[in-house]
Amino acid sequence: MIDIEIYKKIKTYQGVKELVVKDKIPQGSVTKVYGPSGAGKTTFLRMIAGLVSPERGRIKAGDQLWFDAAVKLNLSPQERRAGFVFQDYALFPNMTAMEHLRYATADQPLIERLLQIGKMEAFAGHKPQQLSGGQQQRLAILRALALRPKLLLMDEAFSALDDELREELITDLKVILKEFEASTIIVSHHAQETLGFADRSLKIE
Amino acid sequence: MIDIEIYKKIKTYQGVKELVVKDKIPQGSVTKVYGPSGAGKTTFLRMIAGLVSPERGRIKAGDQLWFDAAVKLNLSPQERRAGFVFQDYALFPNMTAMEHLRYATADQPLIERLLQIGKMEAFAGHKPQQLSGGQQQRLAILRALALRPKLLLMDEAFSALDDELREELITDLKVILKEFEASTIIVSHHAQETLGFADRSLKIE
Amino acid sequence: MEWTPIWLSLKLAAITTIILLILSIPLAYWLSRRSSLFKVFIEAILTMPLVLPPSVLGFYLLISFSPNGFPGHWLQEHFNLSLVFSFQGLVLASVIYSLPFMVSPLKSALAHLPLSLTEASYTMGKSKLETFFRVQLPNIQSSLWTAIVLTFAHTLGEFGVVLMIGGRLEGSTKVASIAIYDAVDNNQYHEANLYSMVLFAITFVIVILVFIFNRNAARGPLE
Amino acid sequence: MEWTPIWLSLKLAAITTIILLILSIPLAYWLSRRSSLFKVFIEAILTMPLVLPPSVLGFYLLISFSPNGFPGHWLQEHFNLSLVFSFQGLVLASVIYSLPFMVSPLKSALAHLPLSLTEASYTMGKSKLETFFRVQLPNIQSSLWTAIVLTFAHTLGEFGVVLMIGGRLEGSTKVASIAIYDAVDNNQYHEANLYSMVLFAITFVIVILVFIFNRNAARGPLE
Amino acid sequence: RVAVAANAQFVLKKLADDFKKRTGISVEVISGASGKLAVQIKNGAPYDIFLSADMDFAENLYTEGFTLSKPRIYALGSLIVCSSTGTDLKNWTSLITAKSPGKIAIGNPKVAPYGKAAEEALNYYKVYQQASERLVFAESISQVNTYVLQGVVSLGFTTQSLVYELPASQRFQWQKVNPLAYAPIEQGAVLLKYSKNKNYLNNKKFFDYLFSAGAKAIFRQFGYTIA
Ligand SMILES: Nc1ncnc2c1ncn2[C@@H]1O[C@H](COP(=O)(O)OP(=O)(O)OP(=O)(O)O)[C@@H](O)[C@H]1O
Ligand SMILES: Nc1ncnc2c1ncn2[C@@H]1O[C@H](COP(=O)(O)OP(=O)(O)OP(=O)(O)O)[C@@H](O)[C@H]1O
Ligand SMILES: [Mg+2]
Ligand SMILES: [Mg+2]
Repeated sequence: MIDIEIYKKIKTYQGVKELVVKDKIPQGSVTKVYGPSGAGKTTFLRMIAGLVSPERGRIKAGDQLWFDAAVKLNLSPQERRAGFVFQDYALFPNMTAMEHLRYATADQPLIERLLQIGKMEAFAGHKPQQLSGGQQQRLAILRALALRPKLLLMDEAFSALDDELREELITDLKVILKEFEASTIIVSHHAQETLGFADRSLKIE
Repeated sequence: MIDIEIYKKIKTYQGVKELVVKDKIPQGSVTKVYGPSGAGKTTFLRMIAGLVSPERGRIKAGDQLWFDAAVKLNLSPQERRAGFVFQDYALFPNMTAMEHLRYATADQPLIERLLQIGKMEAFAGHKPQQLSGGQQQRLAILRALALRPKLLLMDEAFSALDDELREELITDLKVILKEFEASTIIVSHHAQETLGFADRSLKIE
Repeated sequence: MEWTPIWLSLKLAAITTIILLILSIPLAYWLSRRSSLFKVFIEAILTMPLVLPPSVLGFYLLISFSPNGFPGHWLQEHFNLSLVFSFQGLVLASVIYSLPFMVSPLKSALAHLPLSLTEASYTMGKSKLETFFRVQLPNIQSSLWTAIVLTFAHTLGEFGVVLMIGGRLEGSTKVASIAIYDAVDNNQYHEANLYSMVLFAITFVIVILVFIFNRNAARGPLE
Repeated sequence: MEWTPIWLSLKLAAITTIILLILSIPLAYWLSRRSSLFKVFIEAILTMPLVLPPSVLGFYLLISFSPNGFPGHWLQEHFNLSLVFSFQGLVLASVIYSLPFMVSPLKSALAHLPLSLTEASYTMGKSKLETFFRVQLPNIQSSLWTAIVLTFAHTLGEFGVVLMIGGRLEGSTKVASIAIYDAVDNNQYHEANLYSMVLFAITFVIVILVFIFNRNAARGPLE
Repeated sequence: RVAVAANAQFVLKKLADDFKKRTGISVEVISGASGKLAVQIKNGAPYDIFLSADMDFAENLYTEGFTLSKPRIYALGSLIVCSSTGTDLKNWTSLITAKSPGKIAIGNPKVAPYGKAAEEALNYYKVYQQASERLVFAESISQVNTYVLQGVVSLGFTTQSLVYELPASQRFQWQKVNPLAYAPIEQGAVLLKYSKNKNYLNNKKFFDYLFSAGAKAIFRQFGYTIA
């Protein structure tokens, strides 16, 4: 279970507004996060991954404390090791798809399996700039999975996939996430996109 | 009307496959392009904009010939001036939202109107890296519109927008596109996304 | 200590840097575009003046531009321009010598820029020129300022080439680096230290200002 | 013509370049991270050796490392290391002199890299070190090679500092640039040309090979 | 404008002052290595008079037609051995044979006349062999001076005129090298063709002044001998 209570000021030209999120995420669940554009969904995921620090609050994953403003505790992203699928993918321009996965894990059978799930076998030797948008997005998902994360954070991770491909992918994802005993938080704009995947939801405004 | 007949080889590790597209796009229409990931949709838009050359075929916009392999004619992207919303936005890191629009046009009233359509007034002074995913995508759309294009090419242009925002945007888009007498080609994965916007469709595989 | 050499040095470095900017920007742009073997060749050639000891480079330049030589004679004849023992000559020599320090970093920075930025600008009907100055160049600002600072500093410190083709004519070719060199040669260590300090202080202030300016410019308005 | 000076020069340039790589990579990394005024200050300091004429820089090094001076005495005493009139001294001087040409371009290139790449690597549990060597450095390859080539060439051509603290000892400090310089001074233009040609040819081949290699490495497998 | 070999620049400044006092004509002194100055003159340097550190460069300019006159010897240089480390130099050859630590600086014999003379002297005393591994070769006589004065070397061979240029506070020991030990260091002066362009009379006047009794006195004062 992940226990979250965070406060973070977001500065914009509109002025400063405070982002407040409180939630308890059950072990193994898939939580859909939604809310208007610019509400702070990406910022929320970044705070959980340890890329941005909240001003106040605490984050506790299982019995491990990740962040607590009161005691100035703040684990690094490396220590949290959350699988993160970035909204802009953040793929490494110097690596082929295969190298991306090898960078994440040494487990070759897992790599083969992931390539198959993502239908990316034929593109293992391609670098990101030689991949189509949808292929890049799938690679970003596979890279995050290759870590065997206990917590998977997905930011608009299906936006470049067509309905058919997405549904097949979700079927496979569910199996593998169960295997990893991972909890998932997924930011999504489309109600339909996470149908049959998310089992709970969280609104951010 | 835009008359398209193009052939282009796409190289991948799978081998070479040929992308063939033939279509006549009526003046003022909105054409939805769909097909599996990696089929060549982005490549298709890039060929129309003049960023990539087909191997054979011709593209004729109105009575102006844009591309003809037979007579080795190939207008530059500048001469075609198609509004292009890139799948990865391709925003300029050095410019604020306002500067993006000013780069496209000197027409200040149009800029104000576009900022309003995109609900981006409050972010006019932000640079791309200070914008959320959805804000970046809206800016990319506004920048393309600011050119008053006769042809608008949109690559997954609504993927980071939530349903409500997208529908409002589409309503405004229809008005402004009619005003510009523009034809639109939009690549989209989600049937729902272009509902009420596209009036014809084209499949690429 | 006299101020003329210091002033001459700063003038030389500033003029050289400006000329190099004007030359290097198009050159770096051209080199950064799809590289052919021919361009690789040109790039290697540009690096070559560095390999020679400066005074030897100066020697070859002296021979080429001396009134005895053809190019020197021709320039003298038609433009009344002498490139040896004149300030213009120093500028030319410094430009040749510092060229790679300006061109190479700019070229690398341009090559690292994502292609989609220029493509976006082209579809907006912007010429290559406008795209270059309003999209590409502003996005490699930090590399640009670094190149400017290195070139400026390098030109200030140059003395081998300058000594050879400039001589040490008061007020036109006796720059600060030569004055310092002479002072050391004459055991006037106090004077050498003084010159060095002044040159250091002025350059330090310039460099710090450029870096701070660069740092602020790179930042967004909300940071 | 003798081959020893040429060989010495290549050795000096290679060793200097390698030491500079080892020094500059962490330094450039540190400077490229969120810049404080302190870092701006350090960066400006690094640029300063360029401003002095090389022979004057050599003079200051000479004073510091002369057996009378404290550092020189100490090194001599404890490590039996003399930095004047020795190959080691040339290496030290070249390292100081060429440092900015290595550090600055690397720093700019690192600063231009998108932050999200490192962030992605950190979330994957990769240390800063591993991220640097497997993500950041490979993505600024072109700048890295450019910096290497410039440093190498610049060290080959250096003679002012070397002349001051080297002392022209056959086989240890009489490098090619000094040999060429002496030949010119001695009216042996033929010999000077010969040396220049050989140095040119060797460097040209090295530079071309590096550039071609760099060009191929930057390309994807499908291009 | 007078281009002068680095070793004689100090004395030349004195001469210029004296000349100005006598005639009111001012002289611009440009110093450098003789070889470099000669190359510059051949390639159009705007110098009127050239005072070389030896005869060769002056002769060479004369044979190639850059001068108005045959070179004339304006002074003979004297070689000294010197140090700033406090050693007694009375018996300097034994310092070399004793293989004490520390380097010995001489000018590069290939280009610097005083370097050549130093080499000759070492051979004359048959200590070159022992000295050779301690020798460092300086670019010019000024660099030898720098090495000596900064104490980087324990011995150096240089021009006697250095003695008269130093401030009193400088710690310095020196000893004349027997003039028989090396070929005389003849220093030649030429009036250059360029001098015809402007103020020829003044140029000529200064050139003649160099060989006058007054100038000779000043040369002597700075440790030169006059033939
Ligand atoms: N620079 C390149 N080098 C090699 N192959 C490329 C390159 N760019 C694209 N491809 C390949 O061309 C094919 C078509 O790519 P394109 O981007 O047009 O697909 P798409 O239909 O837009 O897909 P998506 O819906 O995933 O964005 C893909 O298989 C891709 O791997
Ligand atoms: N570096 C930054 N500097 C200033 N403001 C920023 C920065 N990054 C984000 N913001 C602002 O913070 C707010 C929240 O951004 P965030 O990316 O979390 O939104 P989001 O909910 O993910 O939106 P979207 O659905 O559009 O991706 C936005 O209004 C954005 O303008
Ligand atoms: Mg977001
Ligand atoms: Mg696409």
